[in-house]
Parts: sequence; C-alpha cells; structure tokens
Amino acid sequence: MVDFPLLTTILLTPIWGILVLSFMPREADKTIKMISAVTMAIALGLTLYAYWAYDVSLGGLQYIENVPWITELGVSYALGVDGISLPLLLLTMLVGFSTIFVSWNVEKRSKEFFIQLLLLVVGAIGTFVSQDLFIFLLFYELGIIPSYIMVVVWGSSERVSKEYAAMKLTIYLLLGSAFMLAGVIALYVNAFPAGMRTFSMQVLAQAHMMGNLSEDVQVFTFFLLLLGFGSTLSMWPFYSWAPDGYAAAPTGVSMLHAGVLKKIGGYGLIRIGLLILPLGVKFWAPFIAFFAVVNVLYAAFVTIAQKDLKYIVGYSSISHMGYILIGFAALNVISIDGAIANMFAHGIMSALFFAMIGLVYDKTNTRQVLSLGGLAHQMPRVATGFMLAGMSSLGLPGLAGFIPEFTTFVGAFKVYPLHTLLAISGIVFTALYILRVLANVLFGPRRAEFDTCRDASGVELVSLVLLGTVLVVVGVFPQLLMGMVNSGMEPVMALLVKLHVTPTLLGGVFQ
Amino acid sequence: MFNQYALSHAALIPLLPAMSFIIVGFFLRRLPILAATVSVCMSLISFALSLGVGYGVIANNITVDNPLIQRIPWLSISGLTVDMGVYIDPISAMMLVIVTLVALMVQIYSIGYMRGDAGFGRFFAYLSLFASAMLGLVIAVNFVQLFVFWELVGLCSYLLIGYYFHKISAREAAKKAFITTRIGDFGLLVGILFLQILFGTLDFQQLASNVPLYVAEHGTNLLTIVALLLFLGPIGKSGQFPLHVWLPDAMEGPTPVSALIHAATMVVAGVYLVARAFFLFSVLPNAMEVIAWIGAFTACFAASIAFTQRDIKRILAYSTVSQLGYMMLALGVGSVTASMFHLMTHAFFKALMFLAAGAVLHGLPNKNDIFEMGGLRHKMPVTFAAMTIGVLAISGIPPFAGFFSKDEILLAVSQVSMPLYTIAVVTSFMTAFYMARLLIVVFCGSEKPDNQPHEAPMSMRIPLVVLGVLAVIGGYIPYANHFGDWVRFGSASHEGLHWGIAATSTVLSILAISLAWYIYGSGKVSPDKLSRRFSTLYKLSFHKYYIDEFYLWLNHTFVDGLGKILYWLELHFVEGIVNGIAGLPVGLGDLVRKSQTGKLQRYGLIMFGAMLILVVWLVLLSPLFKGVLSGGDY
Amino acid sequence: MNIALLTSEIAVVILALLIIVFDLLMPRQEARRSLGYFAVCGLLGILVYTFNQHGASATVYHGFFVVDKFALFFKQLFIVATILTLLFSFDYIEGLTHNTGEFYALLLLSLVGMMVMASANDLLTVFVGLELMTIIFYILVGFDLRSSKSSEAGTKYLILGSAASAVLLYGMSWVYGFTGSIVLSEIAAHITASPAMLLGLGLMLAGFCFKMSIVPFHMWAPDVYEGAPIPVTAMLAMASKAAGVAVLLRVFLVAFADLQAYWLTIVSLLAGLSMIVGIIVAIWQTNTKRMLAYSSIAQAGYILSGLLAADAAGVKGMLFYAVLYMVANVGAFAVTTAVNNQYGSDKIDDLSGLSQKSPFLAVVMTVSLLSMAGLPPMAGFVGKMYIFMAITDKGYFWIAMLGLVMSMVSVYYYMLVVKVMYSKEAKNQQEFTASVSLRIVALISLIATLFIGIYPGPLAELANAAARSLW
Amino acid sequence: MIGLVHFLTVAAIVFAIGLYGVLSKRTIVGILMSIELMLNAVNINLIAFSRFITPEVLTGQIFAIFTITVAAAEVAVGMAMIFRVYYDRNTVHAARLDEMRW
Amino acid sequence: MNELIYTVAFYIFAAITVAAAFGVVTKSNLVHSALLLALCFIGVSGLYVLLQADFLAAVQILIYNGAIAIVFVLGTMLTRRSSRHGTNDTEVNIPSRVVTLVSGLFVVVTLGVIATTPWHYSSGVIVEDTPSLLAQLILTDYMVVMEAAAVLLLAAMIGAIVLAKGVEE
Repeated sequence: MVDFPLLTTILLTPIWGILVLSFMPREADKTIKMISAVTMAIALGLTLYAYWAYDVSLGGLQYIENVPWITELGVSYALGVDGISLPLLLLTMLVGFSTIFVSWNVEKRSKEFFIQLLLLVVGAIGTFVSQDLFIFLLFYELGIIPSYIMVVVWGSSERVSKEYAAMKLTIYLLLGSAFMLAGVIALYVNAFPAGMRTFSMQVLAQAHMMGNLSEDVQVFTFFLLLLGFGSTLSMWPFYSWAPDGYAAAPTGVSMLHAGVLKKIGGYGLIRIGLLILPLGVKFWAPFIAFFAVVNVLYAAFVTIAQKDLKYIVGYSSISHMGYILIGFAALNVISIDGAIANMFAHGIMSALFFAMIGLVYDKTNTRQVLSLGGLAHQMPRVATGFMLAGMSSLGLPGLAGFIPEFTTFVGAFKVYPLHTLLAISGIVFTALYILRVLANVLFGPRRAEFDTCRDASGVELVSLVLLGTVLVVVGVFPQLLMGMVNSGMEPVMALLVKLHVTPTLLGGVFQ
Repeated sequence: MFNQYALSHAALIPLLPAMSFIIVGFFLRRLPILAATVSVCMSLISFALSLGVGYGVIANNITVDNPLIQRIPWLSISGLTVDMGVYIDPISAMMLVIVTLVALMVQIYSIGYMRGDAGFGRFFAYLSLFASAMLGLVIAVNFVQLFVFWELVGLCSYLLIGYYFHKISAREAAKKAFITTRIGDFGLLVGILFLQILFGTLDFQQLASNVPLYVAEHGTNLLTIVALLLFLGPIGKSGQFPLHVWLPDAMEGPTPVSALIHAATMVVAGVYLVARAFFLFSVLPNAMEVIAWIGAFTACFAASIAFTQRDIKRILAYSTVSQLGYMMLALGVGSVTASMFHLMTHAFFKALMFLAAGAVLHGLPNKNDIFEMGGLRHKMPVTFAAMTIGVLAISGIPPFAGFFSKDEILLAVSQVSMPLYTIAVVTSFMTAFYMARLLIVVFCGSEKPDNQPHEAPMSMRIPLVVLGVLAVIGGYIPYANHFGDWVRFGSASHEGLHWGIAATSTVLSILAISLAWYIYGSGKVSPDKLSRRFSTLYKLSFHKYYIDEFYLWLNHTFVDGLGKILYWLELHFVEGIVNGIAGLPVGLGDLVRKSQTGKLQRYGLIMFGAMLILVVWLVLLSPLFKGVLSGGDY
Repeated sequence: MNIALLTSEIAVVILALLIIVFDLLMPRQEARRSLGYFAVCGLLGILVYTFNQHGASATVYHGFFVVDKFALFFKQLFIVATILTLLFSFDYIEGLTHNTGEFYALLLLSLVGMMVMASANDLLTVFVGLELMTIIFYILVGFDLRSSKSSEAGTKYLILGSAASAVLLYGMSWVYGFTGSIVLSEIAAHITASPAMLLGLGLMLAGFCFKMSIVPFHMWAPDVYEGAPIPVTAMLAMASKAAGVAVLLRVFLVAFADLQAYWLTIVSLLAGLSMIVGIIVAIWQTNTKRMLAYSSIAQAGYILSGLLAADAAGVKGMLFYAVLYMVANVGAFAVTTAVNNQYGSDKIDDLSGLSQKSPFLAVVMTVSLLSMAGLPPMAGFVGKMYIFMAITDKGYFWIAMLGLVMSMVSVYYYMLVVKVMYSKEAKNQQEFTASVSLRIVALISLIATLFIGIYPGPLAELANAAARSLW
Repeated sequence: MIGLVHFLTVAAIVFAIGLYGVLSKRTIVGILMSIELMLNAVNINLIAFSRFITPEVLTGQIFAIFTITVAAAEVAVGMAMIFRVYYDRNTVHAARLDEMRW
Repeated sequence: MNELIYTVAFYIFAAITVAAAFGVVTKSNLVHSALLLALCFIGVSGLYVLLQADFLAAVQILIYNGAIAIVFVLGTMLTRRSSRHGTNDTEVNIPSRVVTLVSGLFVVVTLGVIATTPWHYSSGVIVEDTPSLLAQLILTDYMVVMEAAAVLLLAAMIGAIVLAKGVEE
C-alpha cells in the first residue's frame, strides 16, 4: 500500500478527466458533465481514503513520492501531505466536487467550461500536494488563466463589467505571484551555494537551521512572498481583486476561488514562509497582525454597505481572511492550528454560500439584496443552505467555523491581545451583516414574483448536502479536523520554540 | 437504581432532544403528529432522567463542593484541550429539572397552540434543538462547552423568534436578538480567552481551584476586568441593561417560545453562568458590585417601562427583564441561593403567565393590546386562574412561589446595601402594580363586543395546570426542604424568613395591586388622564426611554455610516489607486507609443541618440579617458 | 582546412540553388508547393546531419569559423525555426506572390547567413553573416508586392538596418584598430579599457541591439513586423533575433569578457528598458503582428538580461529561452497565418470566436502567448526562472524582479487576445479551414511548449552543454 | 607628420556627416547616399588601421573589401526597394512612409 | 619633401572628401548630391592611395564610382517626379539643430577617443604586393567570408530583381 502513488493518482484523475473531455464532441453535454462528476468523485473518494488512512499519531509527511525531475536545478517531483496540507486537499476535493454539480446548468460551451473547471481543481490539488517549490509554482498559477476565461465567457456583469473584473483578478493575482516568484528565486539562490541548490521544501527548511539564510535575506524574501501570498489571500491592502472577481465569476469559479484558491495564500505563508523563513516571518508578523485587523474590520464595514449578495460574501471572505492572518501572525501552535483549520472551514462555508447565491441567482435572476425577499417560502432548502453558511460564517458553535476561530483567538490573544480584541469585535459586525442578508433575502413576506421559482432539487442539492454536512460534522466533531491539523504542527513547533517568540505591544501583560 | 442510571447517563439528557431534533427536522417535518409525539416523548424521557439526576444528587449527596463530573475530550491540540462533559451538582441538577420540565410543558402546550401551523414540524424541531442546547449549557464542564451551547441557544432563539418569518417584525426581532446578544458574547468570548491565557484551562473545576491562588498572587485588578468582560455575556443573554432591548422584541416569536426561551430558560442562562462562575466573581468585590447595580437598575428600569406598555407579551417581557435583574442583583450581593431560587420560581410562574397569555392570544387571535381585551375571565376561566396565580406569585404574595424567592433576595440585598435594597423594594412594588394592571385590564372589566374569546384546548390547559400548581407550591416546598443547603455557593446559608422584610414587601405588593385596581379596575380614575398628566414620564416609559431609537441611530450613524464611508473610500480611493496603478503602464504605454511616429528618421534619431549616450557613457567610464581629462598622462 | 565543418552551410546553399533551378525548370502555372516540401525535407536532412557534428568542436580558417556545441545549438534552432515557418506558411506564401521559388530560396539563404553568424568567430565573419541574413530580410520584408505596407516596411528596415550596420561596422573598426585583430580570442587577449576600445564596444553593442530590437534601438521592429509577410515576421522574430543573440554572446563573452564591469550596467538598463517599453506599448496594439512585435521586444529584453550573469548559467538560460521563445512564436504565428488566410488581415479582432471555430488553434494561441508571458506550466516560466536565477546569483535581483512584474503586466494584453478568442462572437459563420501542415506545426508548438515547461531537463542539458562550450 | 590620427579624424568627420545626412535628407535616396558615406568612413578607418596597426597582415583591407561588397549589395537592394516604394506611392520621401505607426 | 607632398596630398584629399560629403548631405538637389558623392568617393580613394592600399583605391573607384554612384544617379533620375504632396517639411524633418547636435557631439566624442587612446603602432613592414596577398588571404583564411559574400551578392541580385520586377505579370 505504501508504494501505491496515491497522491499522483489523485492528481492525475482530474487530468485524465480533462484529456477525456477534450476528445468529447461538443454536443455531448450530459456525458461531459457525467465524466467530470465521475472524475471528481473518484478523486474525492481517494482523498477521503487518504484522509482516513493518514496516521495522525505518526504525523509528518505521508504518502511521499519523490522522483528526480530536473536534477540540475534540484527539482524533484516530490509529493506528500501532512496535517497542514491534507485538510486543504480535502477541501479542494469537496469544493471541486460540488462545483461540478453547481455548474450542472451550464449549457453554453459546456465542454470548455468543465475542462477549465477541472484545470482549476488540478492547480489547487497540485499546490497542496507538492513538496517541491518548483512543482508548487507550476501548479500555483495553473488556475488563473482558466479563471479569466471562465469569468469572461460565463460570468456576469453587475457593478463592474465581467471583463474588467476578470482582468483585475488575473493581473492582481499574477502581479502578486510575480513578487512571490521573485521571493522564491531569492530564496533558492541564497539558501544553498551553487551546486547544492534545491527546490525541495524539506531541504530548504534546513537552510535556516544551517544558518545559510541571514536575517536580512529572510526578511526581504519573506516580504516578497508576503506580497504574493498576501494578495492571493486578499490581505489588506491587496484584496481589491476579490469582490469584483467573485461577483463576476460564474458560481463554480467563485466557489473554487473563494473556497480553495484563496487558501493557497495562507498555505504558502505557512509552508514556505514560516517553515523556511522563520526569521522573516517573525520580523513581519506584527505588520501582518496589523493588516489582519484591518482586514477584519475594514472589510466587515465595507460589507455592511454592500447590496449585492456576491459582494457581501466577497468582502466578508476578505474579512475572514483577517482571522487566518492573525492566527498566522501570532506564531504559536494553537493559533496556527486555528488558522489552518479556519482555511478549511471558511473554504467550505464560502463555497456553500456561493453555491446558494448561484442557485438564487439562477432562479430569480437577481443578486440584489433589496430586490430579494422571503425566499424561505419558496425555497426552504436553499434557505437552509444559506442559514448553514451564514451561521458558520459568523462563527456559530456546532458548525465548522467556530473552533478554528476560537483556537485562533486563544493562540493570538496571548501574543496580540489588542489586535485580537479588535478582531474578535469583528464577530459582532459579521453577525450584523450576515443576519441582515439572511433576513432580507430569506425572510419577510412571501413575494409573488418568486412563486415560480422552484426549490433546489436533484443535482442542485449535491453541494448543499455535501458542504452542509461537512460544516456540521466538522462543527460537532472538530477533532476530525483539528487532530489532523495539529499532527502537522510538529515541524512548526520545533521552529517556534527556537524563535522564542517575544510578544509585542500588550503582550507583556501576561508575563 | 434509576437515579444511578440517570447520573451516569446524564449526557443523554441533552442528547435525546438533539436526536429528536434530527429525527423531526429531517424526517418528520411534514408529519405533525409524529413530530410532536417524538419530541414530547424525548422531552419526557429527558425530564424523567433529570428527575432521576435530581434525586440522585440528593441521594448520593452530591454537593456543589463535590460535583459529579464526566468528561470526554472534544478537541485536543498541542497546548489546548477542550472537553465536553457533564457537570452535575445541585445547581445544574435543579436547572436540568426546570429546563426539561418547562420544555416538556411548552411542547405539550404547543401541540394545541401550533395546531394547523404550516411549520408545525419545524417548530418542534427547533424546540427540541433548543432544549438540547440549553441542557448542554446547563451541564457544561468548562467555559468552551458553555459558550458553545450558549451560542446554540442563541441560534434557537433566533430561529424561534423569527419563526413567523413572513412577518417583517418577527424577522427584525430575531435579527436584533441575535446581534444584541452577540455584542455580549463578544465580551464573554474575550473573557474566556483571558481566562485561558491566565490559567491555561477553562475547566470550571480547575479554575475554581486556581482562581484563589491567582488572586493571592496577582491581586484582582486584571481579573476584575476579565470578570466584567465575562459578565457582558449575561448582560446580553439575560437582557440586562443596556442590552435588554432585544428581549421585548423577541415576543414576536410564538408564545410558547416566549414562555420557554424568553422567560423560563434561555434568558436565565446568563444568571446561570454567573452562578456557575461564581468562584470567580465572588472573589472580585468590584465586579460583584457592578453586577449588583446593573441587576438592580435593570430590575427597576424594566419595571418602569412595563408600566405603560400595552402589548400583553411585552409587559411580560419587561417583567422578565426586571425579574432577571432581580436575579442578577441577588448574585451581585453574593447570594447564589437566592438567585437560583428565584430563577426556579420565576421559571414556573413566568412560564405560566406566558402560556396563559398564549392562551389569551389563542382565544383572541391578532389582538395583542391589553386594552382591546377585557372581561376574559368568564370565557377563559382556566386561563384566568393561571394568570392570577402567576401575578400573585410574581408580586410576592404569600404563599405563592415568588414570595419565598423574592424574600430571599431582598434579605440578601438588605444585608449588603441599603440603596440596593430600596431599589429592590420599589421595584417589587412596581412589579406588583403593572402585573395587576395586566391581569385586571385583560380579565376583568367588561367584554369587548367584537371579541369572540374561547378557552384553550386541553393540550394547552394541562401545562397551565401543572405550572399553576408549581407556581403555588414551588416556593414553599423548596424553602421547607432546605433549598439553600443544596443550591449554594460556599457555606450553606439558610436563615429562614426575615419577617420584617417579608412583611414590608408583601404589604407594598398588596398596596400596589390595590392601586392598580383603583386605577384600572374600579373605573374611578381614567388611566388616560393620568397618562396625560404625566405625559413626559409616560412618553419616556412608553417609548422605553428611546433606547431602541438611540441604538438604531447609533447603528445607522456609526456602523452603517462607517460602512458607507469606507465603501465610498473603497470605490473611489482604493479602486482609484488600483486602477491608477493599472493605468500607469497603460498610460505610459500610450505616451511611449506616440514616439513611434512611423517616420523612419525619427526612429533614426532615437537610435543614434541612444547610441551616442551609450558611447559617451562608456567612453567617459574609461580610466584612460578620465586620466587624460584630468591632466594625467598615460 | 577542414571543409567538412562547413557541410551544413554548404548543403543549405545547395538546397537553395536547387530550388532556384527547379523553380526555373517548372512550368509557370504549376504550384510551387512541391518546392516547399523539398526545402522542408532538405532542411530536415541537414538538421539530422547537424547532430552528427556534435562532439567535434573545432575551428577552421585561422580560427575564423568555429563549430562547437554553441554554434550547433543555434544552427539547429535556426533550421527548426525555418522548417516550422515553411510548414505553416505554404498557403500563405502561395497567396502572397508568384515568386514562390525565390521566396523559399531567399529564406534558405538567409538561413545560411544565420548559420554563419552562429559559427562566426571573428568580426568579419560576424559582419558578413549578419549582412547576408539582414539584406535578405530586407528583400523578404518587402516581398509582398501588392501591399504598400510591405514595401514601406522593407524600406524602413533597409534604411535603419543599413545605418545600424554602419554603426556596427564602425565599432568593429575601432575594436580592430585598438587590438589589431578581428579574431575574438585574440581581441580578448589584447583588450584594455581604452577609450577606442570602449567606443568600439559601445557602437557594436548598439548595432547588435538593433538586430535584437532592444529598446531604444527597437523602433524599426513594430513597423517592419507589421508590414512584412507573416512567415518573414516569424523568422525575424525567432531566428534573426536568435542569431543576434548568438553573435552578441560570442562577441561579448569571448572577446569583451574582461570589460564586463563596463558593459554590464548598460546591458541591465537596456534589458530593463526593453521589458518595460515592449510590454506597455503592446497593450495598445490592435494588430496581431504588431502586438507580437512589441512582445518580441520585451522578450528580447528577457533574453538579453541573461547576459548579466556573464556565466554559463546565464547563457544556458538565454539559449533555453531562445528555443522556447521560438517554439511559442511558431504557435502564435501559425495561428495568425491561419486567421490571415481566412480573413486576409491580421487584426486582433479577426481572432474573434476562434475558440468556437477552431478550439485547437485557440488553445495553441493561448498557450503560446502565455508561454511568452511566462506562466507555468508553459515553457516560458522555466525559461524565465533559469535566467532570473542565474542573474540573481550575480546580484541583478532587481532585473529579475522587474522582469517578473512586467511579465505579469504583459499578461494583460495577452489576455485581451484570449478574451477576443474566447468571448467574442465570430465575425461570420464561415467554416474555418487550416491546412494540415499548419495544424501539425501548431500541435508541435503546443506540445513542445508544454513539454518544455513541464519537463525542461533535456533541453536544459542541451543548452547547458552549448553554453559551456563558449568557455 | 600625417599619421593614423589624421585619417581617423577624417573618417570620424565623414561618418558624422553621413549620420547627419541619414537624419536630415528628405528622400530615401538621399538617406541611402548618406549611409554610403558612413560606410566609406568605416573603410577609411579600417584601411588606416590596417596601415598603421597591422601593416603585415592586411586584415583591415580585406575587411574593407567585404564592406564594399556588402555596401554594393545593400545599394542594389535599396534601389530596388526604392523603386517599389516609388511604384506604390509615387514618392520617395522618407516622411511619407508612415502608414504604420503607434 | 616627400613628407610635405604627403601632407599636402592628405589635406587635399581630406578636404575633397569632407567637403563633398558635406555637399552630399546639404544639397537639396539629389542629382547634385549623387555627383558630389562620386567626388567624395574619389577623395576617399585618394586617401587609400596615401595609405598604400592601391588595390582598395582601385576597387573604390571601380565599385563606388563605377557602380554605386551611377546607380544613385539613375535612381535619382527615375524617381525624380517624386510627389511631395502631403509632406510638410517643418513637421516632418527633425530640427536640424538637433541633428547637428547629435552629429557634432559624435565627432567630439570620437575625436576625444582618437586623441586619448594609446595606439599600438606596429613597426612591421608594409606589404608591397597587396593584391596578391589579398587574393591569397581571401581564398584561404577568409574563404568562408568570401563564400558568404558571394551568396549575399547572389541573393541581393535575386531580391533586387524580384522587387524591381514588380507585380505587373
């Protein structure tokens, strides 16, 4: 069993799907969808197996595969997952699987659509399973161009035109990635002398231990990475692509972007930032914490002023990223545990949210909060989905969102009491806007104009049931997630101990 | 036997309703009878188990100092372990009984009250969920568990207030309830985090043993802040001033919900929390003082609003706020016993009154204004009796339940602070007055001609009777059975009635009832005239001191305003910068491409110009050239 | 005197002459496509033969002509570029002119010029090779006799190119004058930072930059690219530029290596400027060829920046990049040709609805453009990484930074093209046809771009060996 | 004593004049002539160097021969091109060749 | 004495060359320019003679004066009716002071370079029989170049024909 290349199989399954799809006739709409669904189902099943079979007590990287790839550069096709990446991989699969069904009603040029959708998923899978920076980069940008095309072709223009939004998303992310690439190059060149260079994340993580990376280099390099991953994660002030992008994108793309692709930023900060450049992280952590608070509050307030459902979720997801960031910035095991778990929880939640918005939009042809109302009458199932997502979003215990946020706060509060306090105050504003949305969209008097809208049924229910179940199950049994995440913290712990994280600002209070 | 089983399987008490929620919510939503049966059965078993637990507590001599605790790990990561578990001591056992009992009663009641409602199954699912969450809260072993269920009851409250979601008012009320309590939860969460940071644990038992040590070592300053933050939670949940505004609005929910959640159980969660965390509060005199004053003020303040309200449920709501203030006051002066006692009696009589009010509303659909009712005692005798018992109980007329508990509170207060005692007594007077007003206006006087009232069906009457009985005997029996020996903090305190205090409050209550009769019942004085005479006061009271308006204004001005400002900035400034940066290469590109004139000699010029610059640069760099220029020779 | 080393060049010349002869012998009205196939087959044979020359690193004629891995690498690059260009442009050329035979012959002769450049080891050979290539390109650019744009482009190229040649030549004369030799290695032996030497160096740099269309010596490129027939544009972009790179590398790294301190700064500025200008101006273009011209200016900047490393790693990056750039351009130009065959113009708008009419070509175009932009998993990404890693090693991190940022900006206008292909409706419902050979070329380009991007090892090794043979 | 420097000076001046001409002549023919001037300047340079720096190997002279050859080819192609332009637009003015720009 | 003649001859030829060149670029009449160009070439060939490059001098006269200058004259004649319609001289031409500045600066720099460079004068003997040495060199060492140049001439010829022939057929 050890020898079975599980991760490669997971990675290749959607790729096979893409290949098969490219040779399908364009008219075979149903078959195309079925193939996509089957592909993702297989991949999801394998991932679930991987998650189940992962030995939590052992921890560390498992399902390792390592094939030398470009030897002269020190690139190897190295795959492996640990407690940090496995939840995110699972997230990718869950959301990816759902998006297929959410996109079931795409009739126009469905072949192209599903090929690109799968490409997006492949990109995300690749980033999470690769243990080699080069392979990571290869997959990192894979999804951006398909996103562009999908937004432009299948998207919708509301406040801004879809062309504008798509371009903004693309260029923003790419510019961010340009800085990230520069950071990676700087890291690669500085980590080891010529001849011994490598892209292996594991080996690069040794560079710091060996004293190859001076603090200045780390600070500079991490700054570049921060620009890159920060914009992926929509860290303030690099977020402005997100709301427009989500708003213009077709539902499936919004789901994948907000749910999965965004998380690559957080993942990168931890995997590449923290594990490889700890001193750089330490230097920038106070800034990140500050930005995190701005993220939470600023975005929350902007959300309050929004009228379009997708913008609301868009800005709200920016706000939520603040929690991830502050968890990261606090640099202790609990908060980072929380941050990673939060990525998972937020991913599921925002995907569900977007899926529901998609359904509403499909059926009512509007996303404006003010022109909607009382949908719980006609669409109780959709309303349930909305409620689940909304409640998870505002951190209701019993749903996935709570424990990650709680652990984040526990961890961060020790280090940045003031920041965390402000961030926590965000939960009030989150409640405010989420409840407003729920109230205005779902509740209130029955409106005759929506009487023709049918409730979600058939394949439309897949995402609702799947993601909703995950929200609840993880909410009720958080150890399923947290145990996994925590098992990945071993290398982080060793680092953090070495870093002697000194609290800043009010942190001294507790000593 | 049974009590041993109940004790060891106390976890079932919340789990059974949870199961009922799942079954009803997912499978029986469209089958009202089955739904009701399932949830009532589950509640019944829960209730039985709770009784078993209660009995087991007494039988096994489980005291507050010697609780029975079961834990299973719920979350375990490096540096943070959170358990879920069962914490059984007399206080929680009492709560279990009360909650399951009221829940059971309300469910039975709802069978009749909600009959024919489209969302019948949904309603029962919510009720079950609520019962489950509330019970989970009660048996919490640590702050996280408490917080988890605390939030879940909040959710249920939200769902149930907004049950009639087609009504805009209900929808808004639900939202308001959630958000208002969320503000409190914010404090609670921060307080919990502080505790986690300070003590490294959130377990009640461990905290209880660590707090004194900490206080001895570090003093109380920081802890006081922490305690007050924690207290924000109860302020929100238990409708204390200034976060009380949601509770009256919460009456938009179906009346059984008001009875169960917004009178008997959920709203006392705050009180329960303070009692549960009393090991912390009790060592912090400053925090205690704040609690006491907030409680007292809330009690008096809410009573003064209840004076002029016309909506039957709102009056009851304000009275709930007021009574919760009492409980807080009792806690603030250090008497967990009094507070818990009052909590219990209050649960009985307030649930009773709400259910009675529900019966009234059931009989008179779409009428909420008490002044549109009147003379209902003939058509609705059972309801009338129930309401009367409730009013007498809340007014503290012996031997009804409220008398004993209120007396306990007044006694405890009087031993601590005279001003607080005065407020409490005045409040007691006011309570009796407005409750009597309600009773008189609704049930006495003449019938309104267009009203067609009818008595409630059997399923609704049974709970009335049961609760009515409890409201009568629920005070004396515990009192006689040394309630304070069990439900207490620290040493047992059981001093018996203080006749002076009891007499004072009783006399005042009777006076108040008489006054109410004089104004509203006798017909000798016109209430309208009175209200005109004291129009400023009347308006202030009627408009709830404009606090809602103030909050609304705050919300609109600051939250929405800030949102709008930031969004404006976002659109014009941030977007501007982004588009500006994006426009930079584009604009620059336009400029540069203008140099591409198509004229080849221009191209040549640029080319040769560049060549010249390049050459000059290189040549000037040459050391020889420099040497020659500076006069040296080579 | 080992004339065997010249075999490949001679073979190409013979091939060209044969084509001329056959062209004369064939009846007037008969289509000349067979000549094209003949040329392709011949070149394929020669390509195979060049692999035979590997391992033999030798110089002939007083060291004026060297056949080493570096030279072979470029020769193979040129030959492949020519083959692919020929393959995708049969239809186009036949529509373009009656002088098809001459066109093929001239193309092959210009190939000879490039091959000579790749092997040139002295200034004179460099110059003559360069002129051989350039002068033929003047003709080819103006080859579209029906189009006034073509003659305009030809004239501009001729005038500016000749002026640049004069400048280059003047520079060579100074270098020769100061060092007393025209052989690169001997120049290296006599070099000092004297004013005449630096003057010559500067003038030569300007001349080479003109050939490579480096800003600010790029002004000719957009107009010429736009006016020239597509295969010529393609060859200009791919091969002529690569030839410029080849001689630049040899001259600067063999002859002028000791003066690095003087020219590195300038090269870095030129490279940076090219990246910026090429990309920001490309944003405004509406003509596919002109857009590709600006893009090629930027690409030239990227390639040039590899020179900053001044070591084998940098050169490896440049060679690698030259190949992938060629591959990507082949794809882009093939699609442009197909569209031009259809609509008779090269507007970006003509690509409308391509994803519907020919999804395959749309994908090829997209992948090619994105490869130029340097997005993974396309080859361009790896190429950029090679170059930037090499120069970061030498402290030119800011160029790497600038390059990466600008490459992402460049995605902006590539995306505009992609948008047109994917979201705009086609102009008409006419069936889209493209010849088999064109499709094959497109497929080759697609596969090669992706393959190099995902598994760059083999090509990198080749480039590495070639780069090392310079030292 | 007339030496290398003098010849180089003449060449430099002629080259600069050619450069001037390239930028200022109005017709393509004129520009082409100016380019010829530049090439001649180069040749003077080459031959002067050949005479004074490498008198025994004549490298410069050989270089000059090839320069002349190339110049001839250039002129031939150039004139042909000029005829094309003239045929197309009835003008040989450099400034009229601005169909393509920006 | 010999030296004086040499000097005088140099200055004469230099003057002819520079003056004629100057005329070429400043005369607005193209035919005049072409003739002056021929004169300039003659001056240059004189300089070649002074540089003891007799063969080159001959080649210069033959090719430049005999071929190139003639081609120019012909070309000028043929395109003489060139329409100036639509050309606006003030708009089109680069201000001459800019051009002068560029050229002037270039001369200054070059002269500076000439003056400051330490030339490695050779004391070697000047080859007497240049043509035969040239022939030998071209056919041996410079054979590749020679072949390339031959190909170049062939290509230029084909190209010139194709271009000049036009599309009439």
